[in-house]
Amino acid sequence: MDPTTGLTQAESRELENRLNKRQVKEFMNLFGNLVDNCFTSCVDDFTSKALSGRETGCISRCVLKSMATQTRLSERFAELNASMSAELQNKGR
Amino acid sequence: MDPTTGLTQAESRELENRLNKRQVKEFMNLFGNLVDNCFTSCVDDFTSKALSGRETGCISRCVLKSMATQTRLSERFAELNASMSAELQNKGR
Amino acid sequence: MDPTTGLTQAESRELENRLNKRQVKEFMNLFGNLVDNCFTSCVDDFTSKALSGRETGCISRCVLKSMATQTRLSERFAELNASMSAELQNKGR
Amino acid sequence: MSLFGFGKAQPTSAERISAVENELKVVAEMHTRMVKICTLKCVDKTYREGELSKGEAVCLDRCSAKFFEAHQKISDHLQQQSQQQGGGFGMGA
Amino acid sequence: MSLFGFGKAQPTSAERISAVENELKVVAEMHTRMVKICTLKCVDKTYREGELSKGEAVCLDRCSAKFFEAHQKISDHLQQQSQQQGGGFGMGA
Amino acid sequence: MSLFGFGKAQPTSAERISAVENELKVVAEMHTRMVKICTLKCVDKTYREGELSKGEAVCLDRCSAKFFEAHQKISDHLQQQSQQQGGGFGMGA
Repeated sequence: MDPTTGLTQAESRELENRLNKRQVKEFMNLFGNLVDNCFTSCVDDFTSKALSGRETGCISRCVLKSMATQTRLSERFAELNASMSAELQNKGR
Repeated sequence: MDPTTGLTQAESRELENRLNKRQVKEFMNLFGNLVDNCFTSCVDDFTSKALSGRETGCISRCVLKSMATQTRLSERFAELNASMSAELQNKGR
Repeated sequence: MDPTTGLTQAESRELENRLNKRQVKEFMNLFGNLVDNCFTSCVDDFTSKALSGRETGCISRCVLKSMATQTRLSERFAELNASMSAELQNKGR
Repeated sequence: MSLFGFGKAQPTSAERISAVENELKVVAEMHTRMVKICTLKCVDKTYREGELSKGEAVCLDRCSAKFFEAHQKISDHLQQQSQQQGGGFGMGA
Repeated sequence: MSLFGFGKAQPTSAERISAVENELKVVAEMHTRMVKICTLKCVDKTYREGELSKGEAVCLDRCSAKFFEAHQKISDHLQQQSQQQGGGFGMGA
Repeated sequence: MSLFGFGKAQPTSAERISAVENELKVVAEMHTRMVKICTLKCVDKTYREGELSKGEAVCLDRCSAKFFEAHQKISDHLQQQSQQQGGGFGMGA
């Protein structure tokens, strides 16, 4: 039995399975949002059917900056979530 | 057998189970949209990491007004849906 | 065994079942997005509770144009997807 | 709103449940979309007040009636179209 | 964030897994919403640089802190409201 | 577009179905996103006409080609990044 979740080993395994599926889904959403956001922000010229050098550069920088944003916000999220959980624990949950 | 839905009792129970899950999901969406909407509308000053009095007040009013909107539209929706269903029934469905 | 997917017949049937469910879901999304888009673009006058002739006309044209857009983009998508798949196949996948 | 009728002679238990579940889901999604759109069209986002103004309330009532009318019109439209052309509105896959 | 506690005496295995899964899902959705909103509030969309500027990074930190505070406030608000009125925030179906 | 390959020696029946289902889902979501973005970029929202103008049609063709190119570029980008850093783009949970 996992003392944090109160689940048996078999239950933990089933949960892990489902979380893996969720993670695949979340990664796909993340990727889709990245494409949406960078394409919308960087591509506005439809006089040609190939990306221009300017557009390609913008997309590369957009991907890098979006990943930096994601990383920074995930760190903050983890910190804030931990301190909130600690607070709730102190109140007796 | 339920004469409206044409389901047996066991089927009704299974349906109820699924609808409960859906309701939890819908409530979570509702709550998430409320946070999105009220945060986006009320918070625009990032010179501090704590909500200002003005922002907190705006969020409270936003929550109240959003609940009033939700309630009013749900009443209208129920009326309109009922009258539309009655109309379809009259046409012989 | 299907040589393209590598699935047995029973697996293909199960897959088809799931894809049918997905198609219903996708059609519902498509329809919902159509209503959202055409209502948002065409209806802006709330001095009456019935659609005006102008609004009704706008909605009809919006539906037609959206279907034309959907059809054209789906053709392009199929072509682009086919040529991309062929390219990947050539690289040895 | 019978988008998912019982076409076949004897639907299985799972099919009967899914049919009712789907009808309810269609109605729930329509509700969600209506709330989103009519809030956007009618409710002032500065949140100086926590209550709906008279003007906002009337706008919501009219918006919901127009939304139902538009929803019905678009639904009829698509049904006509699909009878004439035998589909054509989809991924074309 | 214990929105889905163990109210009943002896939850089944499936219920225990769902409860943990739901808590994690709530947290994941909150994370996704925060990333979307704070990116919108803080990150310049011209992508002249592939890195976050100092100003953008600080804005993201403050935005995430404010988002957690707002999230908590709105959650408390709704809980109070639902205790006073016994619900009222939903589809009313 | 083989994001979900068969890494292990002998995948079970359920895994094989899921793999094919996931590939199709990725393609369907990409299609949905492309329709949404290119409609936004190319189609005039006043709906004075029920047909696509020549200019709109050409814009849609080019937009879809650019969308595929951007999609591919971003996908390659992420794959490089994840090989260099071993992940880092996710919730960090």
